[in-house]
Amino acid sequence: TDNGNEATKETGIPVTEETPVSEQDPETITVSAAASLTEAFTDMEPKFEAENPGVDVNFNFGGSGNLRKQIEGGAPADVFASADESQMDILANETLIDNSSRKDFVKNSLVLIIPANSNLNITGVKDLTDPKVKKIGIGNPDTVPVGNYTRTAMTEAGLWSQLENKVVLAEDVKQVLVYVERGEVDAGFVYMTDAMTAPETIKIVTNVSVNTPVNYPIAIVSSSEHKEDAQEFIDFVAGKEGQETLEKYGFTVLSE
Amino acid sequence: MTPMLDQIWFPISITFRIAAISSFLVLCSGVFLAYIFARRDFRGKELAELLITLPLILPPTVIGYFLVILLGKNGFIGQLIYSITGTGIMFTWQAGVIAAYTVSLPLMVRTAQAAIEAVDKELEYAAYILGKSEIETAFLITLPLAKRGILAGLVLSFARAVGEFGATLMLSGNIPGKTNTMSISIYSAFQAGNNELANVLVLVLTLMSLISIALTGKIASRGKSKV
Amino acid sequence: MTPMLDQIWFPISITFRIAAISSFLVLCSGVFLAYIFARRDFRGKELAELLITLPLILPPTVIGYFLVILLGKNGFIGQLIYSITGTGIMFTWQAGVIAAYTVSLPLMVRTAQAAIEAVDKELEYAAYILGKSEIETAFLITLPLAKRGILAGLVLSFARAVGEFGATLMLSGNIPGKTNTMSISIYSAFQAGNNELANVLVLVLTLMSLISIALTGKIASRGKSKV
Amino acid sequence: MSIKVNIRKCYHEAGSSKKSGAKKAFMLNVSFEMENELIVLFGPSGSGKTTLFKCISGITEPDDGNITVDSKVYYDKKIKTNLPIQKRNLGYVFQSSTLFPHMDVRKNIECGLKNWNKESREKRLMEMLSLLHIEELEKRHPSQLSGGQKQRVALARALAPEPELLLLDEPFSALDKEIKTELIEKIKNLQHELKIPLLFITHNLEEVFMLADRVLVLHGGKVQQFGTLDEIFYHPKNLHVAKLIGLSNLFDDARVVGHDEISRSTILMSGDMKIRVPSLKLNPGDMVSWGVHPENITFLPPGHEDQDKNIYMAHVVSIINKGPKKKITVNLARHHKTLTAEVPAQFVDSLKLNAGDSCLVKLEISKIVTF
Amino acid sequence: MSIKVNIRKCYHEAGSSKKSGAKKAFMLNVSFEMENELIVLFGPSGSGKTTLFKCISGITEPDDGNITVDSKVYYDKKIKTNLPIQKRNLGYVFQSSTLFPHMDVRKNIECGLKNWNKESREKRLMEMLSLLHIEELEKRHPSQLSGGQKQRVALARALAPEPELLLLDEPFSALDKEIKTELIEKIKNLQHELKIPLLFITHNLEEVFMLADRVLVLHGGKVQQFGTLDEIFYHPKNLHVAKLIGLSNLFDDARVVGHDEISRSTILMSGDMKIRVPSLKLNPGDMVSWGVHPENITFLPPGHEDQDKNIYMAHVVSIINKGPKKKITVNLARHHKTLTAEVPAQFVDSLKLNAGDSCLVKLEISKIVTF
Ligand SMILES: Nc1ncnc2c1ncn2[C@@H]1O[C@H](COP(=O)(O)OP(=O)(O)OP(=O)(O)O)[C@@H](O)[C@H]1O
Ligand SMILES: Nc1ncnc2c1ncn2[C@@H]1O[C@H](COP(=O)(O)OP(=O)(O)OP(=O)(O)O)[C@@H](O)[C@H]1O
Ligand SMILES: [Mg+2]
Ligand SMILES: [Mg+2]
Repeated sequence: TDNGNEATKETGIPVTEETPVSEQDPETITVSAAASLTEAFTDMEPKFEAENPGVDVNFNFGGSGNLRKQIEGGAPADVFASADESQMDILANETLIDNSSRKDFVKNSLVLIIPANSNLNITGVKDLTDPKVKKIGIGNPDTVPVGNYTRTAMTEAGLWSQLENKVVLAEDVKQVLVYVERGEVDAGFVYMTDAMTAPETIKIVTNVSVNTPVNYPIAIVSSSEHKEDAQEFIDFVAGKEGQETLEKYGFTVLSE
Repeated sequence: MTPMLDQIWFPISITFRIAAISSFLVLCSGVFLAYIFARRDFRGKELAELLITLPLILPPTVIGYFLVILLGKNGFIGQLIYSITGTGIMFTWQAGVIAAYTVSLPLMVRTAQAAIEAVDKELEYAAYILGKSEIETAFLITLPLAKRGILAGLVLSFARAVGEFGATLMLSGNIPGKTNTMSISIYSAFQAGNNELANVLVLVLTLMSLISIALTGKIASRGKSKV
Repeated sequence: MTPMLDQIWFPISITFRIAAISSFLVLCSGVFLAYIFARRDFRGKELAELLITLPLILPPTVIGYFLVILLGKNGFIGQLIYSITGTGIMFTWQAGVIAAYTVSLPLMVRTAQAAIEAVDKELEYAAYILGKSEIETAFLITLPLAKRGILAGLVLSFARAVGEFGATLMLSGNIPGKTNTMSISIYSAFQAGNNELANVLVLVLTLMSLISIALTGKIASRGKSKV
Repeated sequence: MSIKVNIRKCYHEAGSSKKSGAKKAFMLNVSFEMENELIVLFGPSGSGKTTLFKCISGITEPDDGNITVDSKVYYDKKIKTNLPIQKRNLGYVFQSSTLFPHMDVRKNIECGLKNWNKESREKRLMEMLSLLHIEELEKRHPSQLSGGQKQRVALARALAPEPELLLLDEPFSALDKEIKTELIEKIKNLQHELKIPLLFITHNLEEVFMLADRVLVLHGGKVQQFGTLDEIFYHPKNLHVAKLIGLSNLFDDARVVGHDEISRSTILMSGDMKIRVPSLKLNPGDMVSWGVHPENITFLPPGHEDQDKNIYMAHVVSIINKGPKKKITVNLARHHKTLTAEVPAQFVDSLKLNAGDSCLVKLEISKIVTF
Repeated sequence: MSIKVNIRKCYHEAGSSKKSGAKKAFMLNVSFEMENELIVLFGPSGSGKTTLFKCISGITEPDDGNITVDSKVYYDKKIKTNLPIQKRNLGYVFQSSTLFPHMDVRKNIECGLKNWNKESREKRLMEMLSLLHIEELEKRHPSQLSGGQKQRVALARALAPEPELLLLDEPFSALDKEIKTELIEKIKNLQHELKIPLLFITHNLEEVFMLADRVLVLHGGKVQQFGTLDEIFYHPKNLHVAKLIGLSNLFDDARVVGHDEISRSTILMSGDMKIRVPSLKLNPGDMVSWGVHPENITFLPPGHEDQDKNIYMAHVVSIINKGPKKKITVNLARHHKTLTAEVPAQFVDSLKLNAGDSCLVKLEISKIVTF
């Protein structure tokens, strides 16, 4: 590849023992992944690279929407791991992903959280209708996947119309988390994975069931020049080691 | 009003209300600070100058986070506000003013300070000799002569306040019909893939901002040519 | 290096590289534009002045998006770049420079313009009479006398470049070890709930920025007292 | 080199919009020619001297007319030429010495020497520093200089590049007499050596005397007179000029009554005072103004009035010491006229004149100025 | 009112750091007292006149000493007092007229009148405008004024609030003679009427003559002499003062040879030239400098030299016209001395002197200045 040529030209010395076992310099693949995957994927990186000596993974973390827009704009990503089916759907429609490679690889769960020191007696979603509950933090259903799931869940539970005027919309999950942590809202909806990052300041009240599961899809980007390596990565994530790591960070592993 | 108009009108009015109030506050306090920095020497002045610049350096969300900690229900100042008013300031448009103020203050201070430092001290002495106190002199001589710089600072602050997004979002949330500024609305529409709305909003925001900036410039530069 | 140190060191170096390069570019082009705006009259000048201010008004993400459209592989300029270099510019730290440049340019232009306008024209005439061309005069007289304003603009631009986040995230992505600036790292750490790391990063960023701003000020204001 | 100037420039009153027939604040309308000589521009405050300099230098564009220096067209309305300032290659000392505040004295002076090689630049700098006695100020910034020092640096800066044309706008106004006298000498020599046209603005009559080859008298934006020192001093064309040259004993009430061919004089009646003046080409009955410089009034010991010799009885009203001179105000009581004389102190002492005394006053015919 | 000034102020050379024993650039060390009178500060460029004004006005803080105006302590190092500028209630015209560029003439002048009621403010403004002949400039901004007009506005601004003390730093340097003469009269009257102390800086001897009650001569930051006009002019204390007052015929080679009790004169030998001067309290053999003002040299028709009457043979070297005066340079050939005289033109004419002629030159004993 270009990189390889350049490197040899510059150094002019043959590959030394310290370089990876493969005779060539590693291929670099870029994985655009939802921000909520940051820690899990970062954790996986050395393991994957150890297993695939010819591949060097770069991650690009961000909101799924932003990542999608980047890919639309021609960003050189090889793999897209979204926290949201709809973003993946959009790319699929535009044939910007390799549809055959698309698969759901992990699941998240929606939870209701309250401040750790809350003195409101909230034990379930129904309690949110209590007039003492003044503000509820949720992600913006139009822009944030978790918000969308929240609205769906609440609508399914027949509560949405009663809660609608209590909600404070946040543009990302962290914002909901901060609001709850600081007691600015009486309750909030976040992913389990997010809730697990603040164990001391919030209390997880309950898992909220959603009919449409919170699936994380992954796929190869159509314009990728390293499709094989990209597939390797997807396989790794969906494989045993990948799934274990994901589980460690609060994700729900897809049952086969 | 059609829903579309409504979606545009409210964010506009709240945005310009926030920007106007915050710019006014920035003008008053920023020029004051700039004057002090330009004309006084005190221990820790350099540090103070630098700290004022901080909100530019940190990502707005982080500033928003700090503001939440400070102004939220359990925050140091927030508690105070709560104990006085009985309601918090979070999730109100006033919180948006605070956010906008915080991020645009450094623009005014730095710009105005440079302009004030460039004012010829002899002219100030001339005013002192005519019996003018330092405050009178500042208003009569120094600030009018630093007008261009202050005006530039005002334009920058206003624009920044209009464009403020990260900190505002943290502090005032996005409560449609209550706190959704243009920036937040644009962001939302943009994220939701509602490109049509996003584009309209961008256009309207741009036009309105340009008009208000141009007007400010016109008003403030009357008689400029004579100086 | 411990992982923590590594997590800090790379963002720092990339952030300051981006901020330094972008500030340098802003300095060159911003001062040039400011000079033109201050000393020339042409049709549409007011509009141009206002358009330069635009990046302040729009949410950075939106600017980032426009930049992606412009600079991405399929974008107008992006295609050009691609056809020349064979690689795109997105997801590189160079894209971060572009993003930082875009958002901090207005700060320099406005501030420097005000300072240049305040320079006594008689002094420029005096230089012309000594045979200096307009360019020589600008470098010898006008810009040195507008130094305070330009310096203020530079500090603001630098700080803004360091703090730039929204547009950068869009354009150069958040690729650990490749494009994750301090702002992005802080944001990521913050998002990931890694408060410890976020706090350390904020602290380091603040300190380093303050030091570099203070240094810039010191260097540029040598001999200031004599003016 | 020769310079031809023929321009008009109008300033409008502030606040009056141009459309609605702006009120004219000031109108410069000047036309003159000069060679390689030293012309002093002389005129009251606000008469347009600085404006003329600004037009010649290119800082201000005239409304109409043309300016030519040798064959170089500086400005010509007709052919729409306005030569850039830089190309005019002139030296200009502004009325308020506009030194570059951020440069020390050396840098200020070197500013016009960029095309010189290092050695000759250094040499020239040293020449200038010593010419103007500012050697010790080389490293100072303008804010650290006194008013007169600033003026000398400005002069050094203007002279250093050896310009083709020099415009000096009151360059000595803040200098003490000793250094001024020396510099005047030097400037005069310089102009001779370089053979360049030099225009010099001053309000100081002494400077006019010492410097001028010719004097251009401006008043209200118009050239009142353009001539040699003698012409200006003994044949002022009108009241404006007369006043400007300090002719303080001025009377406009004289009528020609006859001519005296023998003494080549004309006889006037100024009120009821008979006075002889140098021969005039006027007819009896014509009105004329006359005046006499305070220095040209002499005092005689008491005796008889002799109006045919311009000798008049007078009462001393006051005697004021003016250093080596005394200013004596006398009343020609019989003619209701007051004259002011300036006389070297020792004359007054030797005549033992005191306020209240009577005396004779003589107005030398040849020194009487008419216009 | 009485003013006591006794201060020291040092400027250090730029670049020399204070720690490592900064090089002194200039040291002002002045001490004097004055009453309600008009004192002219006179001294060469860079002698510290402006610095003294800045210290009195409070713009610059002296290093040491004290300044008291009446019982008001402006500054006292010992009791650590430095009265704020505003409380000093003085009028100050800066050397470079610092008008407020963003205000028109009216606003500039009104600036010091804020405590006046509207009516009297309006009246005062009109008074000032007409006093200085700037009525028509009321609405102009400083950038639209000529140099002399600016100066007058600055003067109007300083006078308007009726200050208790006036500091005028070359306020007339850009004015023409006519208006200057008028304003000098006005300023002098004003000072009499208001009975305030007035300090006036000028380089112009004429202004000194017309204005000064007393003259404070500064040189190199030190008071050289402080006295009346006559004292300064006929009894300069040293060479600096002598030069400043324009005493251009200066000789430092004289030795006392004796005294003449009858004519109350002292006899000197200046080189081989014998000269009588007003009686001196010196012993034979003492060295003394002498000089004579150019105006105090008289010319006699050819005849015999009489050194006992200070009459000497001379050759005319040159005669230069200076308007109503002539500048005659003569050579006392036998004594290797050159003298310069300034004589009203008609004297020269009546003597029919020409360059190259021989003549007699008389130096009136009483007008010879020694020091
Ligand atoms: N920009 C302007 N607008 C209106 N009037 C002006 C402007 N500039 C100058 N003038 C007027 O033009 C006249 C001539 O000004 P100029 O500066 O040429 O006078 P000057 O002869 O140099 O006087 P001085 O001896 O006082 O310096 C003055 O009456 C002045 O008020
Ligand atoms: N800031 C300064 N640093 C160093 N030297 C200074 C400073 N200001 C003034 N001086 C020097 O002090 C001396 C006195 O200056 P001052 O302005 O009092 O002179 P002046 O008597 O008013 O002269 P002029 O008649 O030329 O205005 C000058 O030699 C000047 O160079
Ligand atoms: Mg002038
Ligand atoms: Mg001075």
